[in-house]
Amino acid sequence: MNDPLMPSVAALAARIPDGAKLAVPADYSGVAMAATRALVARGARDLHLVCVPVSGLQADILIGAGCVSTIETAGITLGEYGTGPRFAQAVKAGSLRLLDATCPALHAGLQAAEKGIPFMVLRGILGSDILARRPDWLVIGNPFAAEPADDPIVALPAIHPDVALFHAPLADRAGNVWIGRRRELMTMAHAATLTLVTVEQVVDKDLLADDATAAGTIPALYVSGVAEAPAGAWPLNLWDRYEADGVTLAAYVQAARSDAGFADFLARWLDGRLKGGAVAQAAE
Amino acid sequence: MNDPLMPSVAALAARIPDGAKLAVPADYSGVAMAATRALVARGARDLHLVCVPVSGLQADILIGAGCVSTIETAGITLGEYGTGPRFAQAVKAGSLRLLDATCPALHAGLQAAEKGIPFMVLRGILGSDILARRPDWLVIGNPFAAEPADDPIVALPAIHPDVALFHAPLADRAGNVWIGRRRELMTMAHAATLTLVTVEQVVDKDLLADDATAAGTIPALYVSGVAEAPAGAWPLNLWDRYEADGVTLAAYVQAARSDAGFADFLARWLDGRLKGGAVAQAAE
Amino acid sequence: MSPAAYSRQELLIAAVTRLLEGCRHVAVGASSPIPGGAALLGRALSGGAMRVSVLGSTRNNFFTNGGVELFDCAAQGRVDAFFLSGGQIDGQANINLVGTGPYPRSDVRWSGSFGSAYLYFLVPRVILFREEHSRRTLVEKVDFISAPGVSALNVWRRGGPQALITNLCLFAFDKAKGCFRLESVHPGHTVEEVLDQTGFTFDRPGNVPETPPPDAAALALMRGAIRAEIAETYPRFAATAFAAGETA
Amino acid sequence: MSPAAYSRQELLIAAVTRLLEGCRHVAVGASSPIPGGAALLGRALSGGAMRVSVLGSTRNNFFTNGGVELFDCAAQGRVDAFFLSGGQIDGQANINLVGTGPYPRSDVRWSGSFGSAYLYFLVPRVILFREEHSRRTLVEKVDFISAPGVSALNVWRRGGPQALITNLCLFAFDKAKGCFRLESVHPGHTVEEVLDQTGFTFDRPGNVPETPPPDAAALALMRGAIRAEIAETYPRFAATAFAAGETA
Repeated sequence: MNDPLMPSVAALAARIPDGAKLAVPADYSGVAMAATRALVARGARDLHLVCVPVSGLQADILIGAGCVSTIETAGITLGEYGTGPRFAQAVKAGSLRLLDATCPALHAGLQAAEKGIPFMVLRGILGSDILARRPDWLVIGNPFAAEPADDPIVALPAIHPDVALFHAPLADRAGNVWIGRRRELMTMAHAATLTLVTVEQVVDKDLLADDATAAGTIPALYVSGVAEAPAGAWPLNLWDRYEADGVTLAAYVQAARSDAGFADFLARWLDGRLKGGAVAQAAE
Repeated sequence: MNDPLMPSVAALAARIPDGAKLAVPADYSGVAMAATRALVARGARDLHLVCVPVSGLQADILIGAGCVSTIETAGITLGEYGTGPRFAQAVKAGSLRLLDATCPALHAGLQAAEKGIPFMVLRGILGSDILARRPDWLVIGNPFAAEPADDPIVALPAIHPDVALFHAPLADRAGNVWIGRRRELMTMAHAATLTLVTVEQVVDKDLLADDATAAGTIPALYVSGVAEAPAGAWPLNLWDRYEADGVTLAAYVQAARSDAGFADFLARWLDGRLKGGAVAQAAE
Repeated sequence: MSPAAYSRQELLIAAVTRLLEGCRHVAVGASSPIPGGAALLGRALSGGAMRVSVLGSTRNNFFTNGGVELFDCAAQGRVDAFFLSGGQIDGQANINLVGTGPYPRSDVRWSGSFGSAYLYFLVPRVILFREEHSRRTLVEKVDFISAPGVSALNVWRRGGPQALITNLCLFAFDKAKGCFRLESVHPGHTVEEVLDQTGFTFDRPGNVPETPPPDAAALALMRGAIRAEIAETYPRFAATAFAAGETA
Repeated sequence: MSPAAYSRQELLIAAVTRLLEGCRHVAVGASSPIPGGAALLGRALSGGAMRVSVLGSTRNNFFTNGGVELFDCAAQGRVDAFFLSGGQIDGQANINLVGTGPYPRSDVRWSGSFGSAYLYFLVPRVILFREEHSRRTLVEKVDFISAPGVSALNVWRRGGPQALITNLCLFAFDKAKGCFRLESVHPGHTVEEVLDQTGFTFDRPGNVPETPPPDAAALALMRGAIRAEIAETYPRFAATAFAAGETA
């Protein structure tokens, strides 16, 4: 990485091309909402969203804003607020290609990409309509069974995201990114061609120099760009660093029930009128 | 785990039954040498050693002491001193069942056990005599290829160790074990039925309570027993915590060239006459 | 103790806790306060021998290998019990977390299947939990099988449905017959009400017992330590679900 | 500069460094001071654009996912060059790290195959490095194939042997023909010596050039920053391999 510190979140998001297969983490795992705003602002189109393994606000907004053509996920949930309203609306309208999955299958597909293997098998899943609706998933005989044909097992193809995008607390100036125990972010970075990260803060120390931070750090080798974005997950939480902004989330769910309400929310979010609590203030 | 703090290293080692499939890490990754001494002292027999992915001093001593009947490894090396002398002697004598492997195949076998799947595929390996000598490894057609039969790929069965044994710097009183970036130790613990760990020190704080240490910690759920063993890797190094004892290693290699020399080394090691430098002193 | 001496949630928590007896490790998914409370109560009653992972909790979640760890852990045989729910659940214990009507353009779309299609096979005791007991939720045949209740004999399957608990009753699942059996009806409800509100057929004994109420020890624990613990993840639930103070 | 103005190791390091030109990431295995030195020199010459992982080093090893990461990293296409050696290397670039004589009861048993059977397929530029150039090491046919030099056309293979460097000369490997071609002979040695000491047949041009000596810039770097860096992993090598001070 030649220039890990991009001049802006917008410049970082600009590196996600239309049509990209874009991997994003679950709402609890560090979502790059500031970069998502930049994606919507620039009018990104035709994204294939890979949720690792589910998404919520981020996917729902991207879908509502017309940025997504395909979604591969084990679920779209706004927690206690239920299914994403724009997602449900798009499903009903038939405007979204659905690749319904189950959580471990998404992890296994990314792990297969991480290992450079064409597929990984998993137990379970057989007899589910998820499998019935995924012609890209195969059922093979377990070659190690006495009678392979009599021991069917699901084979999941590797998932190779063009881009992985997430938000983390820290990066250093070399581009190493600290993700603590949110290990799926490391798998995403290993699996993706390009990994773009927003962080609360870029620090001067070398995150790899200390055994303690190194254990939870993605080496810069896998990181294509880092942008500083304080409160970059707002209105979602960043692990236990800061809480989700419940007022804004509730307002979103209420607004997103209708096209007009969503459009209004989007406009206010994009032009900065929408502001959260203390955390979001810090971002201004 | 009901009693993570075993009364002694010997009691910990006593939980490794004769005939066990025993997974051990490479010399650089935290080897439980004090526990190995206890294994030899009690006259363990018929071990199936799974090296993750190679071994050195530990395997060579266990082989020389007659504890090992099968060895599954990508290599036995004493670093600049070359192949383990007792290993080479046993190979020549035909007294050891050899399962020669390649590093990533051992990792993949353990990862398959970690994921509870019967096998994992890997590229490469085809055309190697390693594969030719491993009837337990299969070559299958990649089911995702246009013509599976025309895209052969190696399928490696899961490796399920009965016991994983290693040495780490820290554990807490709940049995959580800090392994930093030595992630293969976590895979071993996930894959094994029983995980036995010696540590430099048992600390009072909760290693999972802090995000920083949690990222490099194996949760107690996977840990069957912990024994405190200061300088427990001696005469090997423990990462960058302490250096290997080059004098003792050189003496070992010299002694182990002959049966008599090895027997003498073993006797002195077992009865405590053999002592290392400052680190080993600390262990007394 | 009078019938009003415990809340509906306390009854359910106590009933679920009984289903967890002997488990070494119980995992609880997101948005599951009653299962979470039951697991924490089971742990307290076990004297700490039972481990509990509550997803979404920091204090009661000891995983350190990312989102995949729960699934790997289950595959390793280290998770004894888990909870699933469904927008629809049918008489063969198939669950539907995807939506109603024809797929993919569901009339009502729910969040999605999450880990159900996997954990239903891997975890020995899966407890189905659905408070709403109606012909809308308990149907003859689900519109979409997120995870099947039963499998062909040659399909590798370690786990599956053990029981289904609702606001009205507790069903046990008979794996051999592939159908539910009414186990007990909660105090204040009747077998007729259950028959009337259930969209699938089920077995029942001639005499259906009443679901036992929580005993004093369980109530004391729930209203003390458990309420405090569960407040970390579900503050609103903790504030309203427990009948404060009436422990005996 | 006189022929004695650089050491044998410096010549080899410079020659290997030329093979690494344009690499973004070079990984170096254990017990490889000359390849390690070459990678570090390559990095210095690239102005830092080339990443180097030295296994066994703390400072020059940025992996954080355990022992599997090098292999996964290679499988992802993120390792451009790697070094392998062999107790025996044959004319088809098969390497033997296991032993001589019949397997499994080898007459002489070496350490084992390590990652060779994998990395030889996955890393685009694999450089074979074996200082001893003799009919004992460079054989017609290895006794055990730890990793094959060439594969059938239908075998997925991204990488393979690029070159073989010894104390006498540099061979390039012709993948299409499946054999080595003599590229250059080191100063002070002859083609006849190479022919005499090599157990396999190889192609050679009518006029075999001499391996170019290290230039002044490379020597200055080697004797300064590189020597200091390599001393972390190979202190003994660092103390003896470099012709101190004679940089021009």
